[in-house]
Amino acid sequence: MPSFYEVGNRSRGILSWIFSTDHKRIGLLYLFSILTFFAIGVLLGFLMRLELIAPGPTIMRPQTYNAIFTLHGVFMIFLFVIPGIPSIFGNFFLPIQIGARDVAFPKINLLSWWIFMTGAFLAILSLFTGGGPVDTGWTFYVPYSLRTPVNVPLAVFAVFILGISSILTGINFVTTTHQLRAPGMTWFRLPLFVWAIYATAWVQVLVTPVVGITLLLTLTERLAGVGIFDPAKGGDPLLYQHLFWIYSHPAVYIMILPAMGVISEIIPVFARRTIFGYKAILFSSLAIASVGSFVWGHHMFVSGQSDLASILFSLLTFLVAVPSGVKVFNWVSTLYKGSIEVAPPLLFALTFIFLFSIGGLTGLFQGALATDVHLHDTYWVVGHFHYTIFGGTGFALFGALHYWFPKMFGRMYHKKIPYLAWAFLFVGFNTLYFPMLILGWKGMPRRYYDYLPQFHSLQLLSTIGSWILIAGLILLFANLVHSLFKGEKVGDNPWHGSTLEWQIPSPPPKENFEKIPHVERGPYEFR
Amino acid sequence: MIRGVTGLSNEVVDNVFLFIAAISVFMLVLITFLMIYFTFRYRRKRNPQPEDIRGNLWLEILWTVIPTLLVLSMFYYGWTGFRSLKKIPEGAFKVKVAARQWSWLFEYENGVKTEELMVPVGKPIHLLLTSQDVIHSFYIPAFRVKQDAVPGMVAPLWFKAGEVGTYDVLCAEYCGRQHSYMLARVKVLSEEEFNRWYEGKGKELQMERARGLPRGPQLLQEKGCLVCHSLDGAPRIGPTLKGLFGKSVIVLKDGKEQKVQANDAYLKKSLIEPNAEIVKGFPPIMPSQKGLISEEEINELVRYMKELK
Amino acid sequence: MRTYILVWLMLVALTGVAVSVAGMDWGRWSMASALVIAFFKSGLILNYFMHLKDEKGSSLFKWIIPGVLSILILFIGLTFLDVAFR
Amino acid sequence: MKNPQNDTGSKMGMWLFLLSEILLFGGLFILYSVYRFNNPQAFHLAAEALDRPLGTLNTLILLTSSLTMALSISFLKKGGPRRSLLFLSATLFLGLLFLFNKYLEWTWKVHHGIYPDAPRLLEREKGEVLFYGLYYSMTGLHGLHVLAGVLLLSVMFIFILRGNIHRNHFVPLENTGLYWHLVDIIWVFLFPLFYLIT
Ligand code: HEA
Ligand code: HEA
Ligand code: HEC
Ligand code: CUA
Ligand SMILES: [Cu+2]
Repeated sequence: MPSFYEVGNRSRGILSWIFSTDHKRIGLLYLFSILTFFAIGVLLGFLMRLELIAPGPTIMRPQTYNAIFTLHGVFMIFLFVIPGIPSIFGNFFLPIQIGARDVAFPKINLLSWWIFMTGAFLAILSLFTGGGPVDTGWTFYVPYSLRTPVNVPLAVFAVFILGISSILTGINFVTTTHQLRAPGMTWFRLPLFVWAIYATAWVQVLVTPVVGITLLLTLTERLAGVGIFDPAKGGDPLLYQHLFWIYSHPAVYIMILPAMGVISEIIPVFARRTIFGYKAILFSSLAIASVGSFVWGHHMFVSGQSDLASILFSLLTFLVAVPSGVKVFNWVSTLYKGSIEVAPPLLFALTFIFLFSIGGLTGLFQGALATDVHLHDTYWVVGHFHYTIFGGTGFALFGALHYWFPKMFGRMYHKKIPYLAWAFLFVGFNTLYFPMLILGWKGMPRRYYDYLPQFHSLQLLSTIGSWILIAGLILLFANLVHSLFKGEKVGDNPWHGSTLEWQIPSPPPKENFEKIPHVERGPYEFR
Repeated sequence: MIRGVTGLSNEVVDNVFLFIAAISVFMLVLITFLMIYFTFRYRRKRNPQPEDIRGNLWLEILWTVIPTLLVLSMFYYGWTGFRSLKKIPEGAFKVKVAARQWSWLFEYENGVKTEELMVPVGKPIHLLLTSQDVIHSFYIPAFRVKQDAVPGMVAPLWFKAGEVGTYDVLCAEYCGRQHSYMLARVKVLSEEEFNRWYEGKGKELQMERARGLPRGPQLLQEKGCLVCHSLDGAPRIGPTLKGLFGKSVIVLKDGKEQKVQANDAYLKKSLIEPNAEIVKGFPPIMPSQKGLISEEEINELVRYMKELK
Repeated sequence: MRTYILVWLMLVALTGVAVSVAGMDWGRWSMASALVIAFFKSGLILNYFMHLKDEKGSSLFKWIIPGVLSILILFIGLTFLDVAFR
Repeated sequence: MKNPQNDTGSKMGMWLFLLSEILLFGGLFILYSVYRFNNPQAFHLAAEALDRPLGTLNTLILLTSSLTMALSISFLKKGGPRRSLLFLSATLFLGLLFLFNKYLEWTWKVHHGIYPDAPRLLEREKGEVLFYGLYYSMTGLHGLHVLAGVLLLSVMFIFILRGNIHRNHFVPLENTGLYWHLVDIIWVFLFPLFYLIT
């Protein structure tokens, strides 16, 4: 059967892509657009590191630096990690893994890509219009965001638009999972990746609107001076923070849950055995998604919120850490008595476990009330979230790319290079981010253009780490891009996976399945 | 746990930190070790036939319950530490702290105002934090204390310095261009030294008051003008104030360029409504002094600015 | 058809009740009564006009409204834990 | 196999969308409850100044429009596109009437110098500024939703007229109905919050 590359729709060339309603084509559209934004984000991160290489002004002025970390945050969060795994791999593989021909609303799926691109376009436009690039940090805290002369209105509007795209994607995935499962695909036979995307989709649908309204109010505040968040008019700036984090804390679980889903796919395949504790992993996803929506106040321990609220939020924060632990323990146990081949996807999955554990455990220090008073808004937090987001979601993305690459493109990459790239990435990553934890503990605040001399050596080390890391990144992507064209053709199931996507040709045909399969066994039964 | 025996915030926080660190390091080492060990022990070459184990209820319970207990203990210590960070001892020495873009101003009960926080050693200090514009955060890393200063709120913070010395104060909440330069210091003095300083300053102040208004240079300092304006002719974040009076300034009013004469009215307006007319080449970021400055103070400032030739 | 009109009549009547209660100045009960009436009205609209009552396609429909309400209540409750005890 | 475009599926999608709408307004409800709690007196004063009869009238208008909407759907299902169209136009008309009343109400307020950032408003107590900030944001956002609803209804009107939507393919109209009813429900809460509780 011809693959979905050959069979498009009525249009031709690029049009057959950007107007395609095929979930696989849309997945690839997301892949390339998101990777482009990611490249911009990385570049900005690199520039920040250069500025911080020594105290005092080095390559830019304070205002530029402030704009750069804001953009870095906005691009990485809203254009890279939040849409990342769900929009790329969720789109591509969720329908296949449940045995469907497409998502429930293919047209809305395409629409949501267009909305995503519109949001991205507006975000970029905001750099060149109005008062220039935003300098508020990705959190847009009031009242600073109401006072600064830069183009906050367009930027928050852009993020609002991106939110709509995210909601639509979520609606699509929830409905798809409910309605389009193949016969015999019971809830407990769903691959864990599907469960993770499903849980994430609920979070997307339910909390994104809250940040939507927050940003809209910030916009009207700027344009019309409504006064709801403006302390000069009686508004309470802490309420902005509440509303912002009601979304943005769950958003970190939007980033990590799909990543955890990827890990739950990769480990059993390369250990050749059923996953340990399927239900435990599944329910822990649901627990993280639900309880995780009620811990937002841990970003506000020193903001002046009531002590009572801080105490309760701290308690809830600690409780959501437990299901993450459950996942980690189950993954490690899946290795027990397996038959393990450390292929590149597994290497990244294991690295995920290590780096995410550091990220998560550093989160515990912030969840504890006494320590967060000291650590809040320092480089400790910066270290924490790079370990979780990048060490977690980022490495899971690497894993997913290497795992599903042969299925998506029908070719295999060069198998040795990823190990070399990994070595650079691993060393670079830890050299870049571990010093940040120490810096934070020593009291270096974040969002600092300049710093006191006692922080110099660690900042320098961190900058050196960023160079190593980027070398690894280039190697990794060069290999993948090269293999896109020159890679060896592979069969349908190079890893001997047992989920449905491995039972169809690589790359999949347009409608995925010639005949909708009848599912008779669990997802990870290899024998 | 030894906690807060001496009532020093840094010891309280460090104890909690060490407690969590111990558990975390243990967990990390355990997980990493098992992961690597299994990967080697059951590599495909050595173990070609996997065993199919679907799970184990007891293990699941074990690794739900134990971490739960561990995190609850972390929560508990975090909380008790927090309690002692929050419970302000009675009779603590009060100092008002005003945060503004981009400087701190400390005001003591006898009316003395300083840019560095002077405190006696070993005595609890009770700060009352306010902000005049955006959110800032008062942070003394050495004492492990931090509190946001939010406009429209008065936020408390207390600490006790264990040793004489000088410590950094940093602004930990992003507040704009000069956020990373919004620094100050805490000078911890011995009790006698502090009292000498405190009373001396108090008397000085009374004498000044008796003589009349505070003088211009001091006001500029206190109001935080000098963070953005120089008196020597060099532009900083804002234009220099030297030789400003009587000059003709090019301003943007409602987006249109205009030439205005820097007279009394212009200077006054620049303080109260700084964003009505923006000096060309500068960003409209000067915080309005409306409500923060008295009529007399304005007059004094204007008078002084005329002198700056 | 009949049920629709009956429901509509009830909605109008409830609006009348709400408005007259508001005129009577019940102090702090006026808030509670107005909200109870509003909940009741929306229940009618949801169940009859929006057919939630006889939606059979998936058990999801049964949980949607209670679910979203409890989430909203938790959001409001946790926010009040801050503002009411500050 | 289940058909991707099956009716339960599209209704489920619509309901999920409505959930997100509820939470969009939910954010505003959080703000409202907090500010009311903090400024009971000022909210009391400000609410007294709103036009209760007009609010009540608008409530009745929207409730009635919900009825006509439901009737329009049920007639379409029973095969009567003409009656369906009739009731749909009634719904459209009521929706427009609601917007017109809102317009009147807002212009009166603006006339009295009460609008966001107005000097007259800012002289008042902070609680009142907040009340009117919320009033304008919440009824404004709701008004936008009514407007969107009106547009949707017009599209549906054309579709039925052209026969794209008929007794065997009525889900788009039904989903429009769901949206319209939700907008009504939101008003059912806004009305007491602004006009009744003083
Ligand atoms: C992918 C993103 C991601 C993830 C998954 C997490 C996960 C967690 N985060 Fe993180 N966080 C962020 C991204 C993320 N975070 C970001 C971006 C910010 C900063 C926002 C900003 O201000 O700009 C932030 C900030 C942040 C703060 C606020 C800090 C401050 O500003 O003062 C806090 C405070 O509690 C916190 C806590 C936690 C906790 C407890 C977890 C837990 O869920 C972690 C659970 C995981 C583990 C615990 C490790 C694995 C488990 C084991 C190894 C088992 C053994 C463990 C036990 C003993 C339980 N995070
Ligand atoms: C996804 C999230 C993400 C990622 C990947 C990164 C990547 C990097 N970040 Fe991060 N960063 C943030 C999110 C992220 N950041 C956020 C939210 C903030 C807070 C902003 C704020 O304060 O408002 C921040 C802030 C921040 C600061 C603090 C600024 C300050 O407080 O003053 C610094 C300082 O050095 C920094 C450095 C870097 C560097 C050098 C990189 C990189 O350049 C390192 C190089 C990257 C790589 C080598 C590749 C990573 C690859 C992947 C993640 C997956 C690849 C995906 C596919 C293949 C599909 N970042
Ligand atoms: C946050 C930085 C900042 C602070 C603090 C600040 N200013 Fe300014 N000021 C500016 C900027 C920027 C401008 C130029 C733009 C404008 O006109 O608003 C300016 C303009 C002025 C002008 C007009 C200058 C001219 O060349 O026409 C005067 C007078 C002035 N400031 C006085 C003061 C006084 C007095 C204070 C203290 C009470 C003060 N400023 C505090 C940033 C600041
Ligand atoms: Cu003040 Cu940062
Ligand atoms: Cu969080």
